[in-house]
Amino acid sequence: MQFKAMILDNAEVSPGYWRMRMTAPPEMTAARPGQFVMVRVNPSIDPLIRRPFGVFDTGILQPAYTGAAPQPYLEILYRVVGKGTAMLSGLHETDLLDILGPLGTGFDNGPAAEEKLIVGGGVGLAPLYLLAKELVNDSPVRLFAGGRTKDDLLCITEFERLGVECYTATEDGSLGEQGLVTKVLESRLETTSNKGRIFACGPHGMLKAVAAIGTARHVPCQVSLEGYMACGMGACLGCVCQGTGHSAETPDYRCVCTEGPVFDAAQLKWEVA
Amino acid sequence: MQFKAMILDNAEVSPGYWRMRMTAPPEMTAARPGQFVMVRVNPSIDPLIRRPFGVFDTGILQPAYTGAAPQPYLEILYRVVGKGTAMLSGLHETDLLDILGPLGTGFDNGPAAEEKLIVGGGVGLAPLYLLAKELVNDSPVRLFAGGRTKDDLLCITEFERLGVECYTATEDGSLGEQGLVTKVLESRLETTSNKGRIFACGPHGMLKAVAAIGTARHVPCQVSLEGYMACGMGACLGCVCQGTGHSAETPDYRCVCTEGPVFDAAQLKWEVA
Amino acid sequence: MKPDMSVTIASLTLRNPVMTASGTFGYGEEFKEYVDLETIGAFVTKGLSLKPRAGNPTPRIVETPGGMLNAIGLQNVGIDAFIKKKVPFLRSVNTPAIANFFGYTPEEYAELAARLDGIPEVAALEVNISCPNVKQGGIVFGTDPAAAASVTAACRAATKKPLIVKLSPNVTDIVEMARACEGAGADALSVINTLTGMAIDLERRKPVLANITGGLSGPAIKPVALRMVWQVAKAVKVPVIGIGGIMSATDALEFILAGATAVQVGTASFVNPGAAQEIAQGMEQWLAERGIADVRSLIGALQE
Amino acid sequence: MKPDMSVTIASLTLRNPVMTASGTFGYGEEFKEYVDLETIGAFVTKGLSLKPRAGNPTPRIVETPGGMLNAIGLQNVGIDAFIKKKVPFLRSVNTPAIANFFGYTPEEYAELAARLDGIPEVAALEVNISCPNVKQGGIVFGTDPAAAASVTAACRAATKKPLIVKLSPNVTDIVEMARACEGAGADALSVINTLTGMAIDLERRKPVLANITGGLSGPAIKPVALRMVWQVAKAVKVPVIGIGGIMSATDALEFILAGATAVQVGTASFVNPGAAQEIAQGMEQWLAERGIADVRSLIGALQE
Ligand SMILES: Cc1cc2nc3c(=O)[nH]c(=O)nc-3n(C[C@H](O)[C@H](O)[C@H](O)COP(=O)(O)OP(=O)(O)OC[C@H]3O[C@@H](n4cnc5c(N)ncnc54)[C@H](O)[C@@H]3O)c2cc1C
Ligand SMILES: Cc1cc2nc3c(=O)[nH]c(=O)nc-3n(C[C@H](O)[C@H](O)[C@H](O)COP(=O)(O)OP(=O)(O)OC[C@H]3O[C@@H](n4cnc5c(N)ncnc54)[C@H](O)[C@@H]3O)c2cc1C
Ligand SMILES: Cc1cc2nc3c(=O)[nH]c(=O)nc-3n(C[C@H](O)[C@H](O)[C@H](O)COP(=O)(O)O)c2cc1C
Ligand SMILES: Cc1cc2nc3c(=O)[nH]c(=O)nc-3n(C[C@H](O)[C@H](O)[C@H](O)COP(=O)(O)O)c2cc1C
Ligand code: FES
Ligand code: FES
Repeated sequence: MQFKAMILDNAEVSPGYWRMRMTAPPEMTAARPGQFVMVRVNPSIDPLIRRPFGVFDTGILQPAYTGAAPQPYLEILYRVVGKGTAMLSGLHETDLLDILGPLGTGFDNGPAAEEKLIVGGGVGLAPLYLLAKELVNDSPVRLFAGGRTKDDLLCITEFERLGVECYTATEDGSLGEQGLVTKVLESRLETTSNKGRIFACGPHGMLKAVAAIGTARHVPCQVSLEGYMACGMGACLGCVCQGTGHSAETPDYRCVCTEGPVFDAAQLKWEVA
Repeated sequence: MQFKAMILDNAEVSPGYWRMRMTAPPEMTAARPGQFVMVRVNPSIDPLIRRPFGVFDTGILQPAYTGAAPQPYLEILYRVVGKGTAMLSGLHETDLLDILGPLGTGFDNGPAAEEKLIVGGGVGLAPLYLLAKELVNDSPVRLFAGGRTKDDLLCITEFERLGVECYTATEDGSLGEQGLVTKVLESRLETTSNKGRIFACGPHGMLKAVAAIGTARHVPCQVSLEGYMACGMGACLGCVCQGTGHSAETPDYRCVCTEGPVFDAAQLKWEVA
Repeated sequence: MKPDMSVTIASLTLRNPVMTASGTFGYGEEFKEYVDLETIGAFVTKGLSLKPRAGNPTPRIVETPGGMLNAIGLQNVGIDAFIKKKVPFLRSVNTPAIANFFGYTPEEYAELAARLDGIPEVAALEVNISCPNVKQGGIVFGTDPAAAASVTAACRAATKKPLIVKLSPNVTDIVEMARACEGAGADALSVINTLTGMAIDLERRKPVLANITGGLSGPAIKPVALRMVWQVAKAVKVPVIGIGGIMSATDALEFILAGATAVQVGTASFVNPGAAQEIAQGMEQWLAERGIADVRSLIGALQE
Repeated sequence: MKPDMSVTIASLTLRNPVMTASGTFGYGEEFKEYVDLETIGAFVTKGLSLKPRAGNPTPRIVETPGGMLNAIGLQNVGIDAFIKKKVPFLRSVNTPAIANFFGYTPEEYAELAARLDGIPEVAALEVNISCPNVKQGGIVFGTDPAAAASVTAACRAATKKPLIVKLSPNVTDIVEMARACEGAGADALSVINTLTGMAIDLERRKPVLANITGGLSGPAIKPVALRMVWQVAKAVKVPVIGIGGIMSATDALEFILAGATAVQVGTASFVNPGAAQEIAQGMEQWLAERGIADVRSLIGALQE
């Protein structure tokens, strides 16, 4: 689906991290957790290529007292890392954006009443909030949020409000456990004798470590990957990652945009960077 | 001079024509009528090249009662014709622009108490307002404003407030005389037996006709030219026009940006388009 | 009055001059939500090879000022899977599908041409000659007139379908390349493929693309493409298909004025997936507004 | 710690690697309000010819996506007026001035080189070979290795000053051109001049530029320039000066990593007249922040 979204709100939620709410067609509220949108930052040719962002949240605004119609909305949570995200952060209420989505596959929630372990690194939390919102309906959910410093731990309050139990870790020890969040995840798995199902999004190194934990402990594990995307619909072949069986002779490239971004960690080749 | 200007006001004054006021350093108020500025429409590479605009007005805002410091300002009057001007028209109060100027030569006012004949076609009026403001101090000033329709006659009220006597002509007869403004100019010169001094800015065809009138009637005539400008400072040689003596063997190209944009009409070669 | 938008490339008549460019529109099906294929003239498949190809390691794409570099490495499903998995879709669409393909020897090219010739759903063949010739020390077919002619001739002998040769812009003299391919039997020429470029990640001190260099496409290359189309169209008799940075109906019409009979829309489909359809409709509207009855009257109508 | 930013081009030592590109900085004086010339490494004059040249009719310039086309037609004051009117300014500045020049026969090139050799204020010579050879049916010197070598050799014989040859990117094999010029005695190579392109005014059905085609410059060409600098720097021993779309210190440093010893800033000076100075200062700051002592350690430091 392609649509013009009007920005309703665009605010810095932590230094360098922004949360943007915009109008969306009703279909957007059916987006699966893990899906993403491709945003055309502005109508000029700079930047030219769309930028992909996970669906952070969707919903329907019910304006009280005003009599206005209910307004479906889409939210993204983004980090300013370069030109496109810097321009996004400069946009105001009522500005328009051109959006494609929801795109890609979503997470597979797994059975009810199972312990759900959500692992997010920095802005990797973005697609995990909508997931948590769904999972809390039928399962106990735990969030393992990691970052370099406390500024990289985002929207913990929002997760807590859902009833998610939150564990935090920072590399500099400025919030939560000092060290990597994977350590915290492992100690939880230790306590529960490897119960549950892992859902992870974050830097590649973190995903690799999480996938290794999943394999070692036989815990089913899904990861949401990134890839450099030009089209978001399986046409440019820019975003591919390697499946388990990949080799030069027997290529097994997967499109992150259409076969992912969510993959079963066991089906990916993790040796590569 | 290069400076960052903050937009104070940006409003459509007639369909497709906009007037923008922005902050400027105090030096800007010394700009000569006829000089221009090069505007970087935005910091991206689209559009890449600066856009030239005449100085419409300058002044100093004296905030009443607030105790704020006096604020020098610059005004431009522009027509939306393409990408750059469309983007300009989308800018808001408090947005910033990168400006070079004042650039180029200004008009030569001529002696006091002489009849001044200002001829403007459409947005060609832009650099003539500041001129009229100066000229009314010591001379009787008449404005001959032409356009295709009444929408192309700009800021006539402003000129009248200066005490300028305004003559208007439109090709479709929707305001003032029907036909070309040069006809109105000629009948004035007829009445006064070719007294005065002409200052003109507008489409090339109009300038050519005005220059011919000046030559035929021995009335001194200055014109403000356009040229495709990349640098505005005599370096790219993109903006040149041909001087009277120009030929392939004896080139006589003049830089519109540094030797103009105001030229004595008698020193230009008018045969070319 | 509805303008007549149809144009002819050899024996192929298109309802309008707008095609999608190889490698930017998948195998046609990927964009069906955004483009009604029956609103465009034709679509071109991702480049096909005899064997499936893995393509290059990632990163394969990076944005550059006003454009993008790609080094996909011609990843494709191979001719067998194409026939099995993609051709059924082509059959379902009432729009000509053009198969883009490449090889590493003239023989490979000929074999592919022969196999594609046998597929009724393939309306025409587009030969990508921007590939290294493995038999001749890797020199790219598309930068040597004799090599380009030999590939063209080999394909010509193997197919009766319209044969389009797609030229590389990375040459001193595009006209010489065009004439060589025309002389060897090309029915039409696609001008241009991507310009070779490079991007560097300063902090990591590494090329951004795993392949080091890649092909530059998008609006940035439009002036070069327009110039080459103009040069080639003046020099050859066969129709020219204009490609390079076309983002709008205006861009497309400029290529037509420069001498192109049809155009291909590439990178624009990434920026705006409905681009090809919007361009086709925009062109028709532009003609209608000006009372121009026939798009063919604009081909090469540039007044110099 | 202040990084050492100096680099050497033949016998010429520059305080830093940033020069301005020919045709985009006048004769140096035009930008004095915006650039303190003593903050940059060198500046290059507008291309000079024996006789003054009128240049092309207008329009001579048009913006394109991420770039611009120019067809100034090498308008310049000629060598005599240069000596009389421009050289006095060069004398007043403590920054090397490099004279860019061109001719229409190797003999004309040699004569100009000899005259420039006699001007003490000219620190080095940059030969623009992107000109038609009037003696050989207008084939451009810069697209034929033998012609390029002959011009280079003719200039070499006429001057002892550092001789820089500026290469055209409109070739199949830039390395072949670079080797030809190096072999004929060039002390350094400037890479690249503009790519030939074209723009069309759809409504008027005419080329925008009076000259029909023009040279494409600006950010749009950066990926092509970077690729060519990388190719040339690996193939030759003489220093390479990187040119093409440099807008920022980051861009400039990317060219250095690709193998350039110095860079030239062209179109950027139009967009931002202080660009050259800001780029020189930005590069120094970048090195300082990373504790890199010497810019020369970055030349060709790309890890492939
Ligand atoms: C499926 C997916 C979901 C994502 N979700 C989020 C999210 O919810 N929040 C968030 O902050 N970030 C997310 N990202 C990353 C985000 O897309 C990039 O940070 C953003 O595109 C950077 O744009 P820029 O112009 O600011 O940076 P640039 O200066 O253009 O580049 C900086 C870096 O960003 C990455 N990048 C740039 N363009 C793209 C592109 N088209 N595709 C992929 N990566 C690119 C590259 O690694 C590049 O080196 C996601 C990426 C993917 C692939
Ligand atoms: C000295 C001078 C003073 C001017 N003063 C005014 C003024 O006060 N008000 C006003 O409305 N217009 C003025 N113009 C014209 C104005 O510069 C153009 O209308 C504007 O640049 C168009 O930009 P665009 O991006 O909207 O149009 P584009 O879509 O880029 O182009 C439309 C047309 O505008 C002209 N143009 C575009 N860029 C330039 C450029 N860099 N230099 C010159 N012409 C260009 C070309 O003719 C082009 O065909 C002046 C021009 C000059 C040379
Ligand atoms: C991601 C990508 C993949 C491409 N793959 C092919 C291909 O397989 N075969 C081919 O002939 N051209 C290929 N091209 C080149 C395009 O078909 C087209 O010639 C080029 O992109 C210029 O057009 P544009 O500027 O409109 O994109 C590819 C281009 C891109 C961007
Ligand atoms: C308006 C203009 C005039 C130029 N004139 C010359 C010239 O006289 N001699 C020359 O060798 N190069 C000339 N060039 C080319 C530039 O020096 C430079 O090689 C080219 O613009 C690429 O760099 P850029 O992208 O930074 O502009 C000119 C470029 C422009 C834009
Ligand atoms: S982003 Fe184009 S194929 Fe995935
Ligand atoms: S605008 Fe560059 S010389 Fe006049």
